[in-house]
Amino acid sequence: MNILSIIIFLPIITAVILFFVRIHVNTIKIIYMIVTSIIALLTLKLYINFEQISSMQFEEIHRWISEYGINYHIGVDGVSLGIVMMNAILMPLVAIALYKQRDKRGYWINLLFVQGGIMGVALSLDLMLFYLFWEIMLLPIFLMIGFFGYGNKNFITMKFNIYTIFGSLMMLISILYIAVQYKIQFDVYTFELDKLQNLILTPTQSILVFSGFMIAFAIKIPIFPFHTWLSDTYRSAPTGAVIVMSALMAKLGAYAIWRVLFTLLDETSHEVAHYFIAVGLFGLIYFGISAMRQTHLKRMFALSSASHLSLVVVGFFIYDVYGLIGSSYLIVAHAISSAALFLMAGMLYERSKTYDIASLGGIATVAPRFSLFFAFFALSIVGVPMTAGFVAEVLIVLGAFNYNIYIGFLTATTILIAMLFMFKMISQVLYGKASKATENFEDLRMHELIALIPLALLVLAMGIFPNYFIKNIEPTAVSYTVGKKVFHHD
Amino acid sequence: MENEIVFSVLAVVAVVSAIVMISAHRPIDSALSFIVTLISVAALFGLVNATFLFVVQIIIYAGAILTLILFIIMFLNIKDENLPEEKYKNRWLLVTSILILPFSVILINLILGSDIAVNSVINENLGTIKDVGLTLFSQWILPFELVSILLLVALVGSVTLSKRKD
Amino acid sequence: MTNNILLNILLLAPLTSALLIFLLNISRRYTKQTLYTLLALSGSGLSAMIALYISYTSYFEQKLFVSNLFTWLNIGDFTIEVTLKADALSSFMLLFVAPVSFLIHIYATGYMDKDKSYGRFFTYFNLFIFFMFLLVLADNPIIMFVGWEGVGLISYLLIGFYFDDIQNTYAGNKAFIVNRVGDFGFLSALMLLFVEIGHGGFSYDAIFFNLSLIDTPMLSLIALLLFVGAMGKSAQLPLFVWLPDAMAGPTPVSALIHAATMVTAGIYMVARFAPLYNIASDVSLFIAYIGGLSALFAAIVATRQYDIKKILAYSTISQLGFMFMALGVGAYSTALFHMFTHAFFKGLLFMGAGAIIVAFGHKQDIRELRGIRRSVPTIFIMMLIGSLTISAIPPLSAFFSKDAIMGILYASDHLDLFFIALLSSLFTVFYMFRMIFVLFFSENTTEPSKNSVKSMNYPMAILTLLSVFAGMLNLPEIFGGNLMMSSWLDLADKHFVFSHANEIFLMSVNTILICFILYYAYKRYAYKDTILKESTTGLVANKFYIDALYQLIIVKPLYALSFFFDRKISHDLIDTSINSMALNYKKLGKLFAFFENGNVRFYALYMLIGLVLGFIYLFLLLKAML
Amino acid sequence: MLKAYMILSIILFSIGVIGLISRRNIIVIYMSIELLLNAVNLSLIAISGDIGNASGHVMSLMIIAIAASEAALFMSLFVVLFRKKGSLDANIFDILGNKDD
Repeated sequence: MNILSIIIFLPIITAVILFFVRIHVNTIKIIYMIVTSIIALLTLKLYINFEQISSMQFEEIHRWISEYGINYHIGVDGVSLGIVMMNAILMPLVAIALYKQRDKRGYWINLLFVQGGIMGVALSLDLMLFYLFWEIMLLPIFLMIGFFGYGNKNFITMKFNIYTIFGSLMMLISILYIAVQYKIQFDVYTFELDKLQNLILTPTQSILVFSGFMIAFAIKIPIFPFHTWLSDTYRSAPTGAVIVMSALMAKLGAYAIWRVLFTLLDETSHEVAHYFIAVGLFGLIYFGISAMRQTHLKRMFALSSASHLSLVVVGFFIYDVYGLIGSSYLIVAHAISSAALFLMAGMLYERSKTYDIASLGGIATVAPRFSLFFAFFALSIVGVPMTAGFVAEVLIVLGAFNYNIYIGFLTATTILIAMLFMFKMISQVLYGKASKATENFEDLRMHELIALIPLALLVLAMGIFPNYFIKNIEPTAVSYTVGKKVFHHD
Repeated sequence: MENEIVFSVLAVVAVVSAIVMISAHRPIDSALSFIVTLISVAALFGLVNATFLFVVQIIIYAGAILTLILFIIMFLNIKDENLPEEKYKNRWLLVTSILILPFSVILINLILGSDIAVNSVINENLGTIKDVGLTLFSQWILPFELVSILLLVALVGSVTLSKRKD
Repeated sequence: MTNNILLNILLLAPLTSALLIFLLNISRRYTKQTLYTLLALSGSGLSAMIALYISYTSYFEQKLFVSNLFTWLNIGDFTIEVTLKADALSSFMLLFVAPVSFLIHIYATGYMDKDKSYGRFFTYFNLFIFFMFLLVLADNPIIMFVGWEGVGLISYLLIGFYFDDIQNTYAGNKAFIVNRVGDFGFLSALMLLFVEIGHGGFSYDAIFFNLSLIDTPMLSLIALLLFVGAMGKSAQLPLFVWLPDAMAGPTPVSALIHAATMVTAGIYMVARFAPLYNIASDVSLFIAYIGGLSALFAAIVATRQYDIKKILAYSTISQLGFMFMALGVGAYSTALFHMFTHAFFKGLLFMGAGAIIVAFGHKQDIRELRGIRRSVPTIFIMMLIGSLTISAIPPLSAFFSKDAIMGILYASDHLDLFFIALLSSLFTVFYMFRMIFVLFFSENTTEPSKNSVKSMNYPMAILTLLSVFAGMLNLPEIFGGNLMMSSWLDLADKHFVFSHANEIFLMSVNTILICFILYYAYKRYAYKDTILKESTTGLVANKFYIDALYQLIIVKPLYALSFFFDRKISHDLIDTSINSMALNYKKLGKLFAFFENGNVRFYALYMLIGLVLGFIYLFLLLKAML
Repeated sequence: MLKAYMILSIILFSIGVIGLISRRNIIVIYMSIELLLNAVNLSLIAISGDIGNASGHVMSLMIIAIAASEAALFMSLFVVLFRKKGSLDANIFDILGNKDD
């Protein structure tokens, strides 16, 4: 069996079995750790065996519903590799950090399940399969917020789900539409991405198909104006779900732009690119400024994530090799940093029982290690040098200047945006006099350190030796830009 | 000819009493007028030589079922305040009648326009107890047995239902 | 080969000691302060020695040190190598950065003595040196930018070092944010530069080689944006606001980062890009004027400051303004020379201030520290020498450096700049001696709470010597020198014809004026309590309301905008409309729920309606068929 | 004659439907159902007589049997429901519907 299939289905199958077997939650945690560690090791093997070429690797194809040309087709290339790695690395670490806090079986089963779903989305090369995993990955999040969330969780989880399912529906319509068009033109059904590339669509058709896909991705990312589910959902969701959503699922939305839209609708993507660059830049600034007045820590992080993901969108639609690589790099970099930050926000809540920024403070005095990591990850979001975010931002800005000088200047504001809120937040949370909520703040425990240190080291390594990581993305990015018509707007 | 006169009278009685049945406020009135309908229908059975059915209709329907209804009505001791208010009864009746009108009109229209009942077979034995019995126990033996099971089930069911829970 | 290793050790020694101190500190194990001291001093001491050796060999043997570490990025044309290169300019920077850092390290061991955050302080301090070396030694602007941002980051951490008071951290935030505004310009400039000529490589040599390929407007834009970066880092108008607030950090920080090294990075950067600025002469002129305005502005503001460190901070802005004036007219090595001397005397002044602050229980207001000459005589002498130096009294070092700047301004036909410089120079004398006279020449009001620490005095003594004699390095011809430094640096200086007679005339006029102002300051402040009577209202005392203005036109609108975006647009406009869409669906559902009321006879009614409709349809169909 | 019977059957059936839908009294509703059965019986017997086959009679017989069992169940249901709710209103037996709001 192919390594990729194991990566996808081991967690899903384990989750399903665990669901039906009545065993103690501690056993479930152990099984969770074993399974995620196996996945992490397998992806490590994948990473080592990965060749620096642009084509798909570790491909696996089986007929599935051959009557309609639906295949089980998976493979990995430079773009998906990053997400797969992130998923594999984050899941066990999250468990290490959270294992004492969560004693519900469903929590862990859902996390396992969602891991498989995310792997599936990242690896599928068949649109039907892609859609299937896209939906599979939603379900556990829905359940997690509903069961383990905070606040007005029923309303919020319904809102989130209706939002995303609406998007998925639009995507399904587009998928079916192009499949039918393909049948009309080539007299056979197929959902294979590489075959559907040959489809010839009129401009109107391609715009419609494009919008269908884009709505789904835009909601997931989210880009302006599809963002209103975001801050509430992140606020109510339990830590594990937030990490999955912000660090992985939102990134999948951006990844799907590349995987689906740039593959299928290359020309249309080019034609509409400037709209999305505009929307992305607007979002970058808009979310950053919105975050300034937030008093709820997780809402602030949510908007910060949205701001950075808008930057990712800009980088993608700039559509040159720097932009693509920069955005893919930012996806990974931001995944680590935001996962760590949300994890630490969860720890903060567990200790101080509040997310209110104003009522925190003085943590640096009582919990220096916590403050160190918190400040480190917050600064890595801001993109200080020697962290991964810096590399990514430099590349995206470079791509933007390559595209158009004005776009370049607007994109370069990214180095200003995150500071607007991050520094004040750091001051208010970590510094000053200890407040009532934080005076008995416990410093990081050993297992939390074990979870955070690898992330911090990874951020540093990606910031100091980016070339080693980027080498894997580059051939794919180059294959998407070189030899294709590149529009320059001056 | 006299058959037709009798038919007309019976038909009018049946329809009128049926209308009274559905429009009467108190169930006792409905039940009494329904007996009239049933008896007229029984008579209509007799008019087409369905003598056995005539008897059965009188005995079972008018005799047993309606008596049961009347018995229940009295047993329950239903007072006026127990009855539903039915403020809009007439309006409902009117609206439903208008709604059902196309249905009836179309069916009647179809029947009038069709060519049924041209070769009526005159069979003197038809409808006698012997004839019905023979048909029942030759062609319809399985449904007959099923009906008996159904009756058994109904018996058990009604006993179970009306048993007081202690 | 050995040379490479030397460079690597130079860079990595502070990093290693920072890491070790960090690990010791974070492990929460009890560590003796001596161990920290040892580690910190060995890191910076080692690099200081190597730096001296490198400058020595670079000066006498014109040796070039290059060390190629690894490839940072390689995408298409975009190849960034992490290469350390100690050419003349870098060696010159090392010449004062490393030793001054080392001296201030020694000083800091005294200043921070018994502080509970001793280890943290030296982690940051060593890390700062690492980033500063990276900035100076980088062979391409991207890596320089890494160092550039890195020093900014450490500066942020050190300004907010005493984080118990949240205001200190706000000062740090301000510093970092304002610096980042500058970095925005810097980064944009680099990206533009890359877009224009990046395909030819991105090391300094390659950039300067291909410079002619860029058309002039773009070149000017790039030059301007680069200067925006310098503006932020070197605290020039209008991005100077962070520097006075940055004095919230411990005094060694102010001495090292906000006087001697980091703030001069802007000067270094402009000098590094000298070939570019030589072409973009309009931008150069702009730089000169910004420098002049900053010099004058800061000098004026400093005359009404009371915090001993803030006076020095404004003085730093002012001196940096001088350097930018020189850079602007194309006299790069002159500017660098002033930077060189400035590092010593400003470091000295800050150390003196720090010593006073420590001695008098963390008082910083000169109104509370009057007449302390007898309590701290050694500090008095050193501070006096420092002040005399900054006032450019011959033959102290700043006399040579500052006078060179004045001379060049005079010779460059920008008489307006010259007068600005002259005026600011006189103001400098005034505010410096206002401080000196108030501090040392009045009746005593306070007693020291702590005796001065030896480890603080020795570095100060060394710096005193250096600020007295550093001028020898670039002695002009009229004093029998041969501008050794300028010829060593070999930058693309513009040369101005300037007769010796004029030069001597200028020097004497300057010196006479300075003495006059000195006398005036003595009359006004010595043994008088004029300082207490100065009004705290008015334009100057309120720093021309610039902070308030920024608050009004940038911070407040941003928060208003944030409110508008978050509440009005996101919440009221988008979210409400989406929620109301959902609510309307709910209402529609209620409408249908009325039909679906669980009442069987209603269901019969619907069946009937369906039946009737079906009948009508069938009937019509039948009719149509017949 | 057959047509007349059929028409009468239709009219009675319609009246039964009207009663079934319009009335809220469950006893009347029950009787309306019986009326429906009777209307059907009528047409069955009429057709049976017309074609000279006794099957129609047998069917009617069975319908009557079913009506009888139905009557037995209905009566016990009346008793139970009346005891529980104290009313004969068909509208209060609506737990099929959505009542959570």
